[in-house]
Amino acid sequence: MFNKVLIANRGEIAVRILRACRTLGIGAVVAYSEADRDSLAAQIADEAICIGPADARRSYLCAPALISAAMVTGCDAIHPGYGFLSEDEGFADVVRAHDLAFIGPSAEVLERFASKEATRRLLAAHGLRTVPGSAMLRDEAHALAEAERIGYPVLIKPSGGGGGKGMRLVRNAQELESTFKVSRSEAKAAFGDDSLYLEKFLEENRHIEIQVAVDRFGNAVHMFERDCSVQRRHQKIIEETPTPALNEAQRLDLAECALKAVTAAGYENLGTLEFLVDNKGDAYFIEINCRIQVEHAITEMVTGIDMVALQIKIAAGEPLGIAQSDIVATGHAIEFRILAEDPAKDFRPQAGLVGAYLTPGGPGVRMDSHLYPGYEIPTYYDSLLGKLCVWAPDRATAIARGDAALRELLVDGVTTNIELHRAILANQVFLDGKVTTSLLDRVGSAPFVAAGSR
Amino acid sequence: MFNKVLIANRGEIAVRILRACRTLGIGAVVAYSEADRDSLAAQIADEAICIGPADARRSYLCAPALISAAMVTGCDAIHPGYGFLSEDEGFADVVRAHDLAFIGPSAEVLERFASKEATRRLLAAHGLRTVPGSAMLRDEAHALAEAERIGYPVLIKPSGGGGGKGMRLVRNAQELESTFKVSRSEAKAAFGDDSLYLEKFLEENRHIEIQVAVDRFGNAVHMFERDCSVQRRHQKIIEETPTPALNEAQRLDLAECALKAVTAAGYENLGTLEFLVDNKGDAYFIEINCRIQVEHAITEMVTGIDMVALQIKIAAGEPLGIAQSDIVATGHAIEFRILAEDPAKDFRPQAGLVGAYLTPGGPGVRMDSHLYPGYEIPTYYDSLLGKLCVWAPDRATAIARGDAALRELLVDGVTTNIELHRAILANQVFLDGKVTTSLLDRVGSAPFVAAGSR
Amino acid sequence: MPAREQDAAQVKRDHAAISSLADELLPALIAKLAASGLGEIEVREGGWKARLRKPATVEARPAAKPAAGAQGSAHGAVRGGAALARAEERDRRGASDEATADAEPRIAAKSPAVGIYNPRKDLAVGMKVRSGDRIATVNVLGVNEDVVAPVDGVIGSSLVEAGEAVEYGQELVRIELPEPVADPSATAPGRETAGTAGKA
Amino acid sequence: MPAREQDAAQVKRDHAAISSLADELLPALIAKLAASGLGEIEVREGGWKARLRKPATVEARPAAKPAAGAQGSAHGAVRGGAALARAEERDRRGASDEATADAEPRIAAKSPAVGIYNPRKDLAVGMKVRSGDRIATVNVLGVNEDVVAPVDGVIGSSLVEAGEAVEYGQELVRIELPEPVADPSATAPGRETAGTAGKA
Repeated sequence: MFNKVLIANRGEIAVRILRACRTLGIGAVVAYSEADRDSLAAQIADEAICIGPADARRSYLCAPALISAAMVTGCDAIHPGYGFLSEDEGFADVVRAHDLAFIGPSAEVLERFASKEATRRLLAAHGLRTVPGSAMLRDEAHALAEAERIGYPVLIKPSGGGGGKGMRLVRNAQELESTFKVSRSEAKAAFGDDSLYLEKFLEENRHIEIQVAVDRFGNAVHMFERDCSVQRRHQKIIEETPTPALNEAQRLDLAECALKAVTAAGYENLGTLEFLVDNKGDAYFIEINCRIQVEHAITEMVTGIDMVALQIKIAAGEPLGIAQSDIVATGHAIEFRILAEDPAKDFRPQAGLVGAYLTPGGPGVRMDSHLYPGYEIPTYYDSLLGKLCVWAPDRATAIARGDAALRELLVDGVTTNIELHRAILANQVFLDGKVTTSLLDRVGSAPFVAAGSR
Repeated sequence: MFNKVLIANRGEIAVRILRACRTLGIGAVVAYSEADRDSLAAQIADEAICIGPADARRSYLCAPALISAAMVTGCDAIHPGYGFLSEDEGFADVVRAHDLAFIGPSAEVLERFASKEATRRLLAAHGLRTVPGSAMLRDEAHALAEAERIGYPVLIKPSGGGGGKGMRLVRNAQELESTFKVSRSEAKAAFGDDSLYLEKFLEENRHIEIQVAVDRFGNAVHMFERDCSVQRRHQKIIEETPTPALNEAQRLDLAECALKAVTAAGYENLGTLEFLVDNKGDAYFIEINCRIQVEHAITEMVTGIDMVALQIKIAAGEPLGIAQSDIVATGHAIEFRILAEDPAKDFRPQAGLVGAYLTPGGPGVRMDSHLYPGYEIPTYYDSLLGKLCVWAPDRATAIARGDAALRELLVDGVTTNIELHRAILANQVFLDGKVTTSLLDRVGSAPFVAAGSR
Repeated sequence: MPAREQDAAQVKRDHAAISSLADELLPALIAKLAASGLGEIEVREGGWKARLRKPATVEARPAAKPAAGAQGSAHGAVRGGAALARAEERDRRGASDEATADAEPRIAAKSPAVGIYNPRKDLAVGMKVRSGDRIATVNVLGVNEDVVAPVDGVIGSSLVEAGEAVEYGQELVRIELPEPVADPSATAPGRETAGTAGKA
Repeated sequence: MPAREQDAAQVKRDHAAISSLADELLPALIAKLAASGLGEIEVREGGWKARLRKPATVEARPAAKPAAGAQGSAHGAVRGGAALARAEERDRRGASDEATADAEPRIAAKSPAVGIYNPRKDLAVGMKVRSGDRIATVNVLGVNEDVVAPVDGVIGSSLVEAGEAVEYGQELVRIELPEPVADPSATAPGRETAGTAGKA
């Protein structure tokens, strides 16, 4: 096991990794930018080190700063969290070159799964159904020809993007023509890579993902699925497990196929395979996330497995220590992403000084957050304030418990989406378990906001 | 199911009952004394009503005030929580006389189990081993004769007391003579009843209790045991489940015997049978608690059952809805009672204005509390500030997680026993699972306090 | 970590710190907050802190729930800290008074229990009462508990209707102090309750 | 529930409230806190609040962790609120200064990166430097990043040893401003570091 881990991230996940290290009895150093000097992780850590200015490119995205911080504090491993450098094979490689462990897949594994398009081909070869898509697009003419072959509507997707970033929907050739160049230059600016591909757009789909864990010895398990269909502009806002969209046989079949394919393709460490599931229950693989995910907590609630601790153990070269038959998912869990954004004003990100702050308690309630009263939310990073997760023996009780917990959650000083969550919970489509990924964008948030302010 | 419940209690349990009502979708009214006007329960409730002055005898112990409050707010049930009137058969009776439901056993059941001495005889008749004890003591001569028969050391116990209150240990006839009168007048003053009895004092015992639930239709289940051996002057401070003192067969045997006996004796609603277990693993029944207990949360963590919701359902006349075979205890849970008392100053109760207050999060962590920043702790009631509970797949991980959570828990402005908990967690006797009920009193808290301030 | 006892020297230092705080820091603090548009500013001098805070949106809300059965807004005291919320509660009550009463302390007969309010049949605005006079009862499960006038004075406006549910300590009937000057137009400031305004 | 925009009338009311707060309430508040032995008092006037708080036991602790590898005490900013904790941090730094520097702004060359500190071989207390002069480097994975003097001045005491690990933004070497008066005894207030005190 490691001696000491550098936590190369911020916000709630930095606190989460710190908790995992403490439970494992290993040291931890929180690396923070100047804007995060007063962050909860930096405050409660035994050790914390300032790695650079607020600008992430010079702090959380700066490999030399992070590696130097790990070395001067005597760390032997770096946990990258999610986002930032968590899936960067170059970073993983240079970490290893400095005799440090990267807590995640090896550089080779990250490289193999770095291109979405190549990953789709690789996993298709191992038996997963994929969304009909194009090769990398050479030019506009090629794009038009490929779109014709696949059939509209199609999504233009940057190869370097992730989490829905930079995607554009086009419904016909005219839209494709007017969008292609913009998409290319946006991709270049956002990801430093202007490669684009097309993917058939499955309307009324659900987003379902399978959690897997694979150790160095080839032991591999899945931890069932998460349904992340409640999205706004391809950003997840509510996740739940199990999915209400599939029956028991479909769920297990999807999980087993995903695990088999990804293991055969040589994956290692924690990973998540994302699928779009159509209204017939057919699942199309879309991408893999080679890191811990925001929504890992609901899987922890139903399985009882500390996934961050497991990830650290795998990276330290330990065997999984659990077999598939040991993993039982019990009950139903829902995560609500608490975001500093104003649903009434087009979800504009909000800043502010946190005033009164009080988290809910009671059975089956978990709040992972980096907030505290008096905390000033920096404007440099994302709008995630925390994750309220609830568990109950069944979905209806989980929803009731979630609503009760959301009512208790108090975050003064900054506008949040707490009331939007309550409105979604009260919506019949959600209660029926029939939310699709486009629902919020199609309906707009206005009805929910209006309902929420009742 | 009920329409609206009056919460006739305060502190963390009032908040807990409110959460259960919300999850069940039923209304709730928090009844509060003048001293609790700013309490969390009164603040976050949809409805709250002042029932009397700070003095509990004129508020939380005042049956007419509570019943009147229930009636004027349109409640159809009263939840008494723990302590106060929760096991008072007279209160249960008058509640029913006003066409309200008492959330707990019926007045008849409470009356049958009201006398500890009679309960011991009743359950002994149904097969439970009991601690050798006396009949009700007529006078000092009778006490001396009975003590001689049972064998010293003996405990003098008031029949009306509970939770260890008013008990005295005497090791020989001289001590008994010098203590008898005092005990009698203390019992009279504290419980309005000067009946005393003797019980053999089992040295180096463990305190283990069995949780049961029985509905009106005779359906009965147990929810395994809790080990409450970490005590100070007969007050529990740490509880855990499962007990490290018994093996699987012993645990199940005790739970099944307890359930069988108490069901045969006509018990109904939630209840807890308390046992002393000697170093041979033999369990002696000592008393039954006819109410929800402070430490119910750890049973909730291992079984996934919302016990307060279950209690409300049973009182509403619904069937249990779960069979014994549905109840599986998974993993290990520990509760730490966070108390406003100073371990370095003979555990003197502490008052104060809560300053910074921040609760831990992450997997398997639950904090039930009525604190908030700016809350002024009233001096009229008990010193319980909250309950930090942790769950993990195994005891060692639960201990590590508990320590990490205790480190994160921040309660400024009032002296607490948080560091004492950490010191106990680090103690080898606790790590070995060998704490007996007398350990803290015998060793004294000084070594723990000293260790805690390292 | 027992809190250290405050010794005499510490008290002296505290006093000195307070003086310097008042003279030097507070004016600057106030000027800064007025200019900044911020909600709260805090400055510090030798371990002391002074904080100035603007009203938050929660200001107007009651800290405690209204009586029996009414809906209140959540988190009142939790948002502001209990002591603060109590001050807000006082203000809120003050604001609902008639303008003429602003300078005077508010006096009211309060409920001795949770129950149903029943005023004396002859209770009327302007009626003279002595401290301890029974002016109403609260029915608690069939038992009438007396509502008494807390001071000598004149019955003012009723704050609840006959037959309404009231909670313990709830203000029921205002008691006006007798006017020092015998100006007839000033004797009964509260007129909204029907009844014969007897002359004090 | 969008925050309401502050209009001109509101600003005016705020200013009036502040004036009244300063004149009437704060002196009373201060007197009360000094007499009471309480940790914190807050009073309120027309929606504004003034709060006076005594030092808590956490006061002396640093808000942020010391550099690389050192143990800090938990919850600094969390206890006091971040803005407050920053003020405490500044005070803490100030308190470690020499008494002579109290009235002056503190100036230091800071670390441009996380790494190992290496001063220039010829760096010595009293050495004259110009803004932008390289006075040391921080070695980041083999790459030396320059530590430059932020102002024209004179090298003061070193705050870290050669070869020590430093974090981003850490103060490394104090820079004293040239004395306006040529009093030789006052040029180099920091003498604890070995080296030849060159004359400014």
